[in-house]
Amino acid sequence: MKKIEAIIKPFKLDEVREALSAAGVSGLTVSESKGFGRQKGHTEHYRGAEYQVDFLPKIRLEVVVRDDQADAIVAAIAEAANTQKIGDGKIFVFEVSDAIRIRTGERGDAAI
Amino acid sequence: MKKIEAIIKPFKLDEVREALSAAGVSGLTVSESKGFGRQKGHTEHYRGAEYQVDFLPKIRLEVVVRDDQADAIVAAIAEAANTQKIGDGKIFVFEVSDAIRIRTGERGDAAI
Amino acid sequence: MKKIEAIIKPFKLDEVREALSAAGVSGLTVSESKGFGRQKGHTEHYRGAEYQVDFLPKIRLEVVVRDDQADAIVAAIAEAANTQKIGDGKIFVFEVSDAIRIRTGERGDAAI
Amino acid sequence: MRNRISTAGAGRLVAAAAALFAAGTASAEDVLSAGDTAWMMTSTALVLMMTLPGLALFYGGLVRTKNVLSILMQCLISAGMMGVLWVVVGYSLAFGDGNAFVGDFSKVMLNHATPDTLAGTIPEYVFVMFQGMFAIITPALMIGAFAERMRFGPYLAFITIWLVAVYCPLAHMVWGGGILSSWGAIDFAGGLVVHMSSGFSAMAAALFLGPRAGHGKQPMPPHNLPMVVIGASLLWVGWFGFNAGSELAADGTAGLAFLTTSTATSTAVLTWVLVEWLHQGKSTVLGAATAAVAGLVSITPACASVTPGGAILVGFGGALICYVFVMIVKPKAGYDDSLDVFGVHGIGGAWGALATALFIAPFALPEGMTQGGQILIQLKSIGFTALFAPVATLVILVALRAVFGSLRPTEEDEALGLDQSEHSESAYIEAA
Amino acid sequence: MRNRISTAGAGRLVAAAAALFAAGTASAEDVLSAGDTAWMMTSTALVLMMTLPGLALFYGGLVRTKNVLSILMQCLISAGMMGVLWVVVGYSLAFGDGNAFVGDFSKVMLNHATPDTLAGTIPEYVFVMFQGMFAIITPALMIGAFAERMRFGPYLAFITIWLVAVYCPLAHMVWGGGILSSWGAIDFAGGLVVHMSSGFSAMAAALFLGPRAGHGKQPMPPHNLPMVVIGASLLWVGWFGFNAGSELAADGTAGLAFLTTSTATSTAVLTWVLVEWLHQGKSTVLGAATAAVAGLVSITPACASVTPGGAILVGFGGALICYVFVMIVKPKAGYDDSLDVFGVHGIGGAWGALATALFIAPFALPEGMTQGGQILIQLKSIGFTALFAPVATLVILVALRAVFGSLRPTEEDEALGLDQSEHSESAYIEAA
Amino acid sequence: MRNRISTAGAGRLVAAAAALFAAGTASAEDVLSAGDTAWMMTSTALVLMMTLPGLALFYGGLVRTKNVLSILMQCLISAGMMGVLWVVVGYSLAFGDGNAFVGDFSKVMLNHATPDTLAGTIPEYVFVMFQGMFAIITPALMIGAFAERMRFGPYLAFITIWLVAVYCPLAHMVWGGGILSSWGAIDFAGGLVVHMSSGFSAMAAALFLGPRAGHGKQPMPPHNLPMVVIGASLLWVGWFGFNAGSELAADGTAGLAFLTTSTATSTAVLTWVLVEWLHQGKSTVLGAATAAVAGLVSITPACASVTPGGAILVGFGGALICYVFVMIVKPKAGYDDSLDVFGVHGIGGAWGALATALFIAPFALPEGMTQGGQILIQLKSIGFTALFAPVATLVILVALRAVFGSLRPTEEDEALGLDQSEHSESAYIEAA
Ligand SMILES: Nc1ncnc2c1ncn2[C@@H]1O[C@H](COP(=O)(O)OP(=O)(O)O)[C@@H](O)[C@H]1O
Ligand SMILES: Nc1ncnc2c1ncn2[C@@H]1O[C@H](COP(=O)(O)OP(=O)(O)O)[C@@H](O)[C@H]1O
Ligand SMILES: Nc1ncnc2c1ncn2[C@@H]1O[C@H](COP(=O)(O)OP(=O)(O)O)[C@@H](O)[C@H]1O
Repeated sequence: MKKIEAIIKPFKLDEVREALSAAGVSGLTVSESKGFGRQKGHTEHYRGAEYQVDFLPKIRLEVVVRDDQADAIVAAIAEAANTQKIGDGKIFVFEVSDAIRIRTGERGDAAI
Repeated sequence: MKKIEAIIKPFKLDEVREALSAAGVSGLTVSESKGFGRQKGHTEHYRGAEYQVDFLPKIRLEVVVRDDQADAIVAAIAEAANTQKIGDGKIFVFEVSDAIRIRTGERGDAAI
Repeated sequence: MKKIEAIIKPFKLDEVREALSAAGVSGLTVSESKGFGRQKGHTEHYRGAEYQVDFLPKIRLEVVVRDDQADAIVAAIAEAANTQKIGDGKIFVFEVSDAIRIRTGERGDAAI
Repeated sequence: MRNRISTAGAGRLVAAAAALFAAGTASAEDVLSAGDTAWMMTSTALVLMMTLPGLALFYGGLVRTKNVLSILMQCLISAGMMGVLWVVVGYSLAFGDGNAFVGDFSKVMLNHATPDTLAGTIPEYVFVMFQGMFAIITPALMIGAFAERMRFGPYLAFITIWLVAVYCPLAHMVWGGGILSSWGAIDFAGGLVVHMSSGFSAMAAALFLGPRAGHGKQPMPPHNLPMVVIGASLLWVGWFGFNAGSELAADGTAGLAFLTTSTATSTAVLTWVLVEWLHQGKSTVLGAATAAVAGLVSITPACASVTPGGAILVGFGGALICYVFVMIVKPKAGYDDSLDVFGVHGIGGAWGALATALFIAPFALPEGMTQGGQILIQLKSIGFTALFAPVATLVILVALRAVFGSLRPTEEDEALGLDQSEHSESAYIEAA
Repeated sequence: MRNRISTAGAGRLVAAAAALFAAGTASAEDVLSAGDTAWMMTSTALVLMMTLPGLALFYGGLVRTKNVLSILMQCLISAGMMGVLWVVVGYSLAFGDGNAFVGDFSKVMLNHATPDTLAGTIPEYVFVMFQGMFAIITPALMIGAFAERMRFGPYLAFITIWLVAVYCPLAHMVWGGGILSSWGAIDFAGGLVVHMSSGFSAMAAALFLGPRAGHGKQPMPPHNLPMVVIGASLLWVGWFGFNAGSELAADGTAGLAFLTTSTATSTAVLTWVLVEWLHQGKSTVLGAATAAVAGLVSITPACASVTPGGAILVGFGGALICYVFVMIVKPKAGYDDSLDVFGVHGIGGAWGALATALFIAPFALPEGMTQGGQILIQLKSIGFTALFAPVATLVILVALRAVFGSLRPTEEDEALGLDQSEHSESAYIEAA
Repeated sequence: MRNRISTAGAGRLVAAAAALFAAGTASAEDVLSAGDTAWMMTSTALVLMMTLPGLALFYGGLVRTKNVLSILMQCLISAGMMGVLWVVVGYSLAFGDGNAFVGDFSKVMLNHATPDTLAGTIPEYVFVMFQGMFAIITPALMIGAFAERMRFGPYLAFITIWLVAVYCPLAHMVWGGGILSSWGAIDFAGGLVVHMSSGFSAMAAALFLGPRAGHGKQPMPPHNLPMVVIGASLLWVGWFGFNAGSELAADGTAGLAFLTTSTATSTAVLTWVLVEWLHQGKSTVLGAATAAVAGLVSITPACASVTPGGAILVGFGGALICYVFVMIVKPKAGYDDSLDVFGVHGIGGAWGALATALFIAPFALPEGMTQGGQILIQLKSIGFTALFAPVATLVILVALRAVFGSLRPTEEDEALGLDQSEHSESAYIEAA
């Protein structure tokens, strides 16, 4: 199994989720995060104090898939999340040693 | 070392933490996340606009343990987080290449 | 490639980010999390009801780097985040199977 | 200055009743005072502000995130339902002639009145609305006791019946010329009618419904303390209308009621903060906010009967007694009066009704009455209210359970939170 | 009691105009009443509170997190710009003699007045400020229609011109002795001048600017419902000043207006909640808050013309009609009146203006007028306002587009949110 | 209309003092006016609303999440402690006969008064409370200067002593018939007594305590700007009571004060927004909210002495001067007046006190006084306050440091936040 982690722009979440459903993914987990990268932040003003905001809101999406799905899923995310603009984000792939479904105790591919 | 990542129902956090303490874990990290899966979301109404909420609140728990602890820890989480209801969540296990305790610089098993 | 995950004290984030920039990192992702460990929590009072807060706010920082950068980056984080006080946090290192830049489709070291 | 207290036996209530019954017959009183009317319209607006947004925020901040909307909704619908009900029939049941226990239907739909009808020196329409705002807040005060665990439908049915069966009779008995008024009970602004009635009824409801799932095991801290403080602050501000408005005029007695209200409340805040410091090692914002409400409740029946010095004693005692109930008795006893309606309104209201006589100023003692005599009257009235309100409440709840099955949401819905299960809404949404 | 309604043809407007025109000449009316003045200063403060913080919170809670500050800023600058403009020239254009359509420059900078100048029984300065608060809230009401998509500069230019070109003339026509007043239109507190004018203008602006990016595809739920409820509550409380204050005195008619205002609003809340329950299976907090505003709008023109029973009908009808517009017509039609300014203020205001005549009480019908006649006058006035306001608004917007290029932010800025793009600020910061 | 200003030398203060000293002796003034009393009770409630919740929210929103409760608590306990202290001894020290510098103990516990005692045309109890609300807000204004870094115990001791040693004497000197009043200083609603005294004392405290850890290195943006805007809005609304209430009557001068208050504030908002736009490229919500307070402060001493046109100049100047201090001088100078108490209240108050004479209307100039003469008096009074308040404050703080050791929390506690370290509470909890 592989875990695919994607850092994407928040407004792309719905599209990506739909793309993943279409690609056969039945579960995923997301969390709010902030990213620092090539994409420029902005400056905020508070009574003359300038405040540089380097971290931009991103969605961190995690999905564990069977080895044979991994490439297709990566491609699906890359396509759905793409806006051709700096800051679109990254996808990282990791090996998963094991997976367990808490409710049933199922393990491995059956659990995801 | 192994990293065990569990996606659980929020109200189960306290029980899981106690089970982990009992199992000899001395540290762990959690973050808020939202999960999409078999568990049904719900519909919200705002002045006639319907708004489908597919993502449900989940806690994402991470704990790094010695290889020999891993099975026991997975079992402890699986037991404590189980409600026999859809949406109880998943546990994923990963290999950890290295661990460092920032305060002391200790590495490996000593660091966790 | 390696993914370096660090759990640090929130007020150290700016210093760590600067240290990473200095060490040649051009992107990273952070999220808010709560940690349980040796560092003591505190007690809150609400109309006579005591409420033990065991989880303390931490920043969870993730950065993917080339294999040859990994040691230097780990050292940079460990130095910048260190306050010599309990609760400074941990650094964990993982193998990354692949990385993709969404905008360009670049893969591997080129993507990070 | 026209001092109503000294001339009017048991105070305002008789004055009000007299004014009403006299309406239509010409008398020296029967001239509209623009000044009194200005103050009474202001007071009426202030009393609405106590419920919306005051109480809604105070209670809303105290519950968990998943239930804040259910509280807001319960306050809103109290203003909706009670606001209509009062005009249609409630006012008539409370202030119609009737008998010793309840009014009649002579003022249904306010058909007896025109813009020219006076109640004392103000338009009766203004008096109706002022009293109407009391009828809105009193049922809403109970919300805190069964917060986070009562369905919306049963709640709405409950407060509707409660207004007619508990509040209107009690208001009639105390303020409408009924039995407690004939005993000589002093309840200037509603220690019995508003606070004891809601506090003791709320306790009955809390026991009847049972504790929240997880009560006593799981911490349930307030989700938003600044919201609690805004609420308590607006309650304080609005309470000037509640108490000084109960004089129905802008005169020296109103001035006294205004001053004692604020002084007792300040004293209660200071007392609670210091006591908590000594007792717990630190004083809390939640404590200070609770203390403000405890002080306000305590001075409510007494506000026109005590000197400034007396107000300090009322506030001091109110803070101490409520502190003990909220911080010590409740945790020990284990009942789930979730937001301390009983500990603050029930106990504080009873204390205030007693303190009215304990610290009564010479000018406020009705002619021919001794202080000891007044103390006995107050105790009798407290006892009556402490029995009548919760018993009637239990009867209503038993009947409602027969109709609705359960008054509570399912376990699952309670865990999900009432905002979702009852209203399909989320309070806070961090949109993309 | 002096009943202005029954003696003054089309009501307050004529009374106000008469009082103003008579200023300087001695008459029996020309004596300051401290009571009336007290009530009018209170009312004025209440009407400011409707905008700041009432409306700001109501609208601010309804938008997405990234745009809440832009709403607050638009409300603040309305108080800034309109507040100055009104004193400098607006008041003169509305209440100066002028012609049938607009006032003149005779009262520019209020140079005609001193602290001794009266308007009826109150200082003219107080009348100026009371009316000034109306001039602050009316443009701000429109914000909801083009929320989340208008740049700050064009907005500021828009409301500035709109006040002079739409609001002042309309206020003159209805309240300043102009043409609608001579028709005999009854608009006690601003159903035409405030609510229809802003509601219909807002609709024009919403159509002119086009929908928000993502409208209809992407959900845009309110980011903070408790904020919406605080806003609606403060609107309710403040509205007592708006409506009962429009009598310009603390008398029986003010008392009537006070009572009908609250009764209609309670009825609207109750109605909406029950209708939504039947129609959608659940009732929502957002529905109840919206209903309160719909009820308040509906009763505004009618508040001194109907009995308590009539108020119930006005509130009931207002809730029903606004419900249909907000919940059914708008989603079907597909226009993006983001926060339902048209559905609530435009429609509710028109309903109220009609209901004024439909449910008019005998004592409120001008002498020599039949109810049928009054209905026709009201319809004519509604029609006039429904045409004049949006057409004038469109002309202004076309001109502004010529000056500013686009009135909207770039697509990117709209996605980022106006708080960042227009003001470089974030509403909420969880600092380390 | 009775124009107090023109007949009463240095204005309200003398009128108030005269009224008080005359209490008990029969005179034409000695009749209660229900209208004046209605307005003054309303004003008193409004001034409490300025502190709770107004100022609490304004300051609370400006600090970081971890310190918001400490601000709310400091405001609450000011209402607690000052509220009691004022009735017990403060009022007597300010308004007792005494000497040129301070009152006496003749009115301790208000034992001299009954509900029948008048101060002018209102019950003295109402006057006591109105002034008491000033005594609550003035110390609370200082909180902003040492926000996020003063322990609760030392703070409570500080404001308690400060009230007795700084506020009461100054109030006596200016309003109680003391030395500044005999100079002829005009300070209608508290430019010297409230704003300069708190602003300059706050600056002394900020310097004495030193900057927050991380000041100048780490950004410390406001954690909740909507909260700041609600606070500023309620300050604006409440300020009508503060300023127009200072006339102690509902008359033409109150009307003038009401109008100038709002006009100056609107002007200040507009000015700041435009200046910030030119200077920074964008205007901010925080700027607009700050401007509102700056405008309100500036007009406070002048509100009954200028025409509407004069009010525009006062507001314009106040916005400009405060802008320069807040946006340019403070960042350059590097001191940590955390929430700009000095820049807004100290500077704005001094500007207002001067502007009172600069733009004085003919009808407001005391008989026999030239404008030049009045300017000199105002300058002398400004100088006196600017010295007296901060010096006395420093003496108090030095003494307190001797008692408490440090007035600040430990470094660790400051990093953790005062909510936890001082009160063991969290403002916001996202429960499961
Ligand atoms: N090396 C990295 N490790 C972890 N996250 C990264 C890394 N580089 C970029 N990111 C994440 O990806 C986001 C987008 O990166 P950025 O450099 O702004 O644009 P792009 O992906 O288009 O080159 C960042 O905001 C950050 O969250
Ligand atoms: N393949 C997956 N990858 C990552 N997270 C998943 C995956 N499948 C499920 N999850 C997480 O587990 C949670 C529970 O899954 P769900 O399908 O609802 O129930 P169950 O685990 O009982 O089958 C989801 O809400 C989601 O957060
Ligand atoms: N085994 C672990 N797995 C995951 N996170 C851990 C683990 N141990 C500690 N942490 C994280 O590191 C933080 C610091 O650990 P703690 O034991 O308090 O101090 P120290 O790192 O100085 O020993 C914890 O709050 C937690 O977030």
